[in-house]
Amino acid sequence: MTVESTAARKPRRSSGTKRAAGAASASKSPAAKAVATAQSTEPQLVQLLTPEGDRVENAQNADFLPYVSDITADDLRGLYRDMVMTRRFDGEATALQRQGELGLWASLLGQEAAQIGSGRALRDDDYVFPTYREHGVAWCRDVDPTNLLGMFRGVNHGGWDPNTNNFHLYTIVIGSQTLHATGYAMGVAKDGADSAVIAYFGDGASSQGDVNEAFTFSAVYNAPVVFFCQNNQWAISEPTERQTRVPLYQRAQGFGFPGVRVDGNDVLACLAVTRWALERARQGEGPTLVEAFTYRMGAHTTSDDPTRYRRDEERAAWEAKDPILRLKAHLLATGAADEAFFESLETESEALGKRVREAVRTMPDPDTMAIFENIYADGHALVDEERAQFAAYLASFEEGN
Amino acid sequence: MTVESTAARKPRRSSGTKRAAGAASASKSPAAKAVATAQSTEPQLVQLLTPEGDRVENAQNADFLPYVSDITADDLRGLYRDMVMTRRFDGEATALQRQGELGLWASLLGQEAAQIGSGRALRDDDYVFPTYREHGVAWCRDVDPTNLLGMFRGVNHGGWDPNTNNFHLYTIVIGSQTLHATGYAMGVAKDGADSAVIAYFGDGASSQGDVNEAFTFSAVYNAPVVFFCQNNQWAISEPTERQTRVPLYQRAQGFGFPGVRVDGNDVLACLAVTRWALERARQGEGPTLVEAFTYRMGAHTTSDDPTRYRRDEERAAWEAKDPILRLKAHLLATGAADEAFFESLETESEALGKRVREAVRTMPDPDTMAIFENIYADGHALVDEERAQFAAYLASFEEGN
Amino acid sequence: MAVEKMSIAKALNESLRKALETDPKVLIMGEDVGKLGGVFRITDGLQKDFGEDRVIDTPLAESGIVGTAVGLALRGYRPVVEIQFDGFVFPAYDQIVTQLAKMHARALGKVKMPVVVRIPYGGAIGAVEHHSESPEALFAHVAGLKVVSPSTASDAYWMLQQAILSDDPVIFFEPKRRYWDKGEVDTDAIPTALHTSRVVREGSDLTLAAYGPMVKVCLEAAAAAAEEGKSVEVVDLRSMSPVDFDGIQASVEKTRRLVVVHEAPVFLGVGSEIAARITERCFYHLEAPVLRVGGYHAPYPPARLEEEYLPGLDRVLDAVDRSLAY
Amino acid sequence: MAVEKMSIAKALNESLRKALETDPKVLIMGEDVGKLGGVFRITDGLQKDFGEDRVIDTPLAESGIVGTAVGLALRGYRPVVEIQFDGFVFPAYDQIVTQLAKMHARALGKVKMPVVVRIPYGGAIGAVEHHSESPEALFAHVAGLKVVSPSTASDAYWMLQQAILSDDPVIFFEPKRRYWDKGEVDTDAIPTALHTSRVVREGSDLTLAAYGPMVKVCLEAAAAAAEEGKSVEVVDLRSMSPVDFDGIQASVEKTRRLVVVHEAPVFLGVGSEIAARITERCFYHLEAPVLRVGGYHAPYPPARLEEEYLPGLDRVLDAVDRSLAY
Ligand SMILES: Cc1ncc(C[n+]2csc(CCOP(=O)(O)OP(=O)(O)O)c2C)c(N)n1
Ligand SMILES: Cc1ncc(C[n+]2csc(CCOP(=O)(O)OP(=O)(O)O)c2C)c(N)n1
Ligand SMILES: [Mg+2]
Ligand SMILES: [Mg+2]
Repeated sequence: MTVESTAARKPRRSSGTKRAAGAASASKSPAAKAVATAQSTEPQLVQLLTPEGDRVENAQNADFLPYVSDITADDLRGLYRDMVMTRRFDGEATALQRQGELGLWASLLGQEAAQIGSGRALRDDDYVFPTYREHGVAWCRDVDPTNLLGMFRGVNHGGWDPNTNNFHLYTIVIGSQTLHATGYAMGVAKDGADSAVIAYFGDGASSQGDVNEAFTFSAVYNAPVVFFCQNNQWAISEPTERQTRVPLYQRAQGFGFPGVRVDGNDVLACLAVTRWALERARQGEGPTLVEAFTYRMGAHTTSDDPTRYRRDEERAAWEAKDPILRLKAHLLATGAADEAFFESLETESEALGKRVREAVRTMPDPDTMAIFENIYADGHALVDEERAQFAAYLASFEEGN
Repeated sequence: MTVESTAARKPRRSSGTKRAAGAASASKSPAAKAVATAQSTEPQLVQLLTPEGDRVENAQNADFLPYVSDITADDLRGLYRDMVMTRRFDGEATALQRQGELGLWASLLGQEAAQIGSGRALRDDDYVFPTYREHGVAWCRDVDPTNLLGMFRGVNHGGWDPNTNNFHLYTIVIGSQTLHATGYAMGVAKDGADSAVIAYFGDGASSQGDVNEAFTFSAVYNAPVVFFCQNNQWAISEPTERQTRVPLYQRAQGFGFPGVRVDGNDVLACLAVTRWALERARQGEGPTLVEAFTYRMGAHTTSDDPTRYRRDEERAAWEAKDPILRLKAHLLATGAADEAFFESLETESEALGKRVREAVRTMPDPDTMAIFENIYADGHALVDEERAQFAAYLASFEEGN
Repeated sequence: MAVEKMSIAKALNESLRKALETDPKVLIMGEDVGKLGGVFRITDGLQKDFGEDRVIDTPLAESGIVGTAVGLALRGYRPVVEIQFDGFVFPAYDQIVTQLAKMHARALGKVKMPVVVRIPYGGAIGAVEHHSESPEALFAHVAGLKVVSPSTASDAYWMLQQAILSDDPVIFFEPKRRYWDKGEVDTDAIPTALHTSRVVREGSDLTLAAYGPMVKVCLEAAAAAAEEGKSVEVVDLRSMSPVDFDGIQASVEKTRRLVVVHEAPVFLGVGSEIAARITERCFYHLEAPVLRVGGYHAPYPPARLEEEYLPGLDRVLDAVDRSLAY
Repeated sequence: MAVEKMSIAKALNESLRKALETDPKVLIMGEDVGKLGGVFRITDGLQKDFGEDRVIDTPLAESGIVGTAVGLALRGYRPVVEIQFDGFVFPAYDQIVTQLAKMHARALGKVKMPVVVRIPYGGAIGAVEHHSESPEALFAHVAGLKVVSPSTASDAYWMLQQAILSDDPVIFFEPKRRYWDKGEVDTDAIPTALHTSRVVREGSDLTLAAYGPMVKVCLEAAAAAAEEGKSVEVVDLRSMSPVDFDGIQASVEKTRRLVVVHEAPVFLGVGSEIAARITERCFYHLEAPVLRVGGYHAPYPPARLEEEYLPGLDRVLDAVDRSLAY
């Protein structure tokens, strides 16, 4: 377990000369003493597969191993397939944006293990509150990938019924969904159900008041919710140091529930840790924070230009930890998969790409009058009036006015 | 030091039968194990004076003792006087509310040590951001007590120039001022000054997004700010368990800075701990959270009726820890003060009461036209128009229309 | 019960009680709504009778209250949220505007948001800052929300029933200075539709339109005007989103003059929309421009100035005179 | 520099640069304003030239950004805050409305709040939800704030200069769809007062009043109307709080007809106040009711519908025709 005491690291930015000078005498104060002891402890990741694909057992992961003891070679191939299909879909969407078929795309490239590992830990009756980047989780929930594209194409703000797959709509306002997840989980508890709820959010989101209020509410009501933070090191152009000066998983302690940092590029570890956290929720132990330490391999979205703010070498270093290559190496080394498997996956993912491409290109534009639909469940006089006026206005053109 | 690792206590409220049953098997999960070890640790207060007035030295307070090693008998009498005068003023204000001279009063009864101890730790160039209850801190800042009454009488929203005594206006919207304090502290750091900033807030306020955002900003920018939380056990009718399931001072750890719980009814301990936290700020070590564990002896405000939600016995138990009686016992036991001192204080505090009473009764109502003043520093056409219209409207009566 | 005389506060309390009894999915949430019964005692006794699971004291965080209410609504609950005072709704404004108001549309109708946000609003109670504001326009401007305010005990009871039954989010503004005003409540009646205005006094020379706390002031003004021989009609709007423009129009087509009264600042207050739209609808009927009486473009003043700041009898009559002078 | 042709985006960038150069107390704060230069590159190059102490990448928390800006202002700084998109200002709404707007009044004038909140606003850029809204009415209703929006590069440069120099909080709405429109900027000119409207096209039959992104649409409409023999005057309001009613009145007294155009929803939009007040001021001059063209009472729709949702040439001309038909 990597639940630790305060580890206040040196601030990145020293402010003003007097202050910097003063810092030298810091060791005089009791806090400095207390902090100093923690300072050396760099947080350890829970990892079950090394970047080279080897299984590891150690003090950090021992507690979590039982949570994947049932995983068969078949399951591993399934996780691999999920990641490959997700990446293929994601790549297709990026391409479609370049071709002008989508207005925007937020790629999950590099975060497949975090999403598939956590997504596959869920039961059908669990409920998911995603951000705008959880395409891999959507895949695990059987949301048709083409449905995800509607909002990025601009035909809707969310194209699926959240209750069909217990997968809420993508939320764009950073952090809002963590409170929805907490409320939903409070409802689950009221119902006496043993389902769990999972809320996804990013390292940047951790700064929002809403996310911290979600921590408070879930702790106070002991709500069955897992906060799954994908720390992909960046919030658009801002590195995680702009959001926190200690590892994010430690935030949970101060709210009275455990936090754990997992290797977000290790699908098996993500599966194990999320299963553990979900079980805690089911057993009435309340919320858990999981920080999946991963990397946004691409741009923030297709509108972004990361060359302005980050170095190529950083990306290169993370390439060596690729979640898909890592599992592939493991599958090959253990003989759990053969070439035929990888080849069939190639074909299958190509077919997915083709299907998505075609679906997008034939996706109809919404009807103009949809502007006035679904604003209120019970109707609203002003909407009725404006709808009628607008229809008359449109008709005035058709009449050749 | 009471900076500790996670100590998730049993949730107060078990939700649903299934859940409660599940909790029995909790010890199977690794988190439960990790949490269990911490569970027994009840947080210790930093205390220098026992409720009986005896000085204590122990592991918890050893680090803080140097911060009051300079305190003379004269200083102790000064602290005592501050508390007595503050309580007298506060009692007078409560009485004035009952007599209809004030619309409302928020009494600090019971919190004198927290406020005087922290207030007297400040330097003149430090800056204070209070809530609506910091009458004792205002006293330390030499804000004329009668000035505090203006907003409660309804003649203004804040009757003093914040920059005269480096004491900001009272803030009513819970938690807002913690961000102002953080911003101010960022400015202090930019100026290269070695002043510090202190932000007061309550246990209830700890739940607000703003307060947690203040923790994030101050940590990220390493701002010289002390967050001084008076945990008086209640937020109107809600006990602290409605805000957190672990001791509040632990919140700080997750944001990467130290938190400490101090006996909020021990003026000496509050002085020592605040001095320490301020020194940290001055030396460029960034923010600190101080939780002063105290008790709201009275109602939330004069509008409140605590008999609806709390037991008399609770109040009675806290009476034994009275901050003023404790220091009086110490002064008497050590011979640091004699009867003459206490008698002269009686006279002095009576005079204060009288002065305040008279000041309130002669406090003029604001001029009606003040409605239109100070809305904009640079003026605003609409305000000018409305001011003129209103003046004409008033004049129409005078002309006998 | 059938017909009983009670205060607005009591009517609201009874209405909440009824809702809790009728539908197990109804929840009450807010700061101090439990043992204390809320600072205005609107939820008095409800936690005792329905338990902590249904009447929930929340942490002190308005965004969290509304945000978790959204989540509870997604799970099938019908939360009735209390915001302690008007000035403290703003920390929740983001959740209200970007989530609560838009979720139904975002989901193309596939989820509903039956959440009521109760807000005691308005001044004249001698309070400190942030406790006397009228922010209704800031909600009425936002599509996806419905905004209402009762002015009588009967409306308090019934409109709250209707708001809770509505599948849309309703911002329910309670005229706090009128909490202790009494009126008859018939709990067996068939209530007026939630978003319909009501003529509360008939007249022929001019229409006064108001809602919430100002209805009483307008009725008093109409009575005073009557003594001077002016026949003033008073319309209680009851709903600020949607506004019952048909109802106002019908009255104005008769009286040809309209004055809108609210505590909220005039500039971009609800009266501005009514003036604009009624002028459009009744351009050839109006003998005078629509006049507005309301708060000034100023922060709500300290209590000792609120009597001057708030629209009262004299200011309403002044506007009546000005309108009739056209 | 003196006179140079540049985009609105560049003019804003130059204006910020000038402010940073002139006054060491000016700070830039916001998400991604540093190395990235903001998602619209308005702060491009400023951190490089003025350092991380003056151009500050903040944590992702809008309330925190505005709340710390308030504190910095109390310390004597002049923060210029960037909100990344219109839809993301709401988490900061509480700090803006209850603190930033009211601090000067609360302190009886003893402190000042020279804070500028820059918000790229409006639609027509094909964006996803929350990136195309026009929430200006929600700020203009609030006393203590000033609200402005430029429509040209020259105004972008000068109005931002003036906003930064102002001792009051200014909500500075930038018409994001016009960021790349170019115009001449004379950095030695004597600028128009910040809250004054400007006649940008003279006409005699009808007045079109607009601000920000809609000024261009109105100019195009006026040109189209001219081809049909209708002489349309266009007034660029520039300021929504205060509104230059004198300027509009002068135009309307001449043309006797007014149409107000904005992207924001019509219901309780800035146009409602203008309609109400101009009708009051010009009751005997108006030949037709003030008409309004704007967004509908609906959440901003998905991008594929925004062309229909937004006021365009045809809808403006339709309103012109309807007004002239009276
Ligand atoms: C309240 C709010 N502010 C700003 C934005 C603009 N924005 C969109 S994504 C983003 C960065 C999010 O970073 P992080 O939480 O780390 O998630 P990631 O994109 O890395 O997955 C920002 C600032 C927003 N969507 N909502
Ligand atoms: C944002 C906001 N919500 C609600 C209130 C109403 N209110 C005033 S004081 C208070 C309780 C505050 O409790 P705490 O922070 O513990 O401070 P204390 O009053 O105990 O000193 C509440 C809910 C408020 N002032 N601001
Ligand atoms: Mg990120
Ligand atoms: Mg308290």
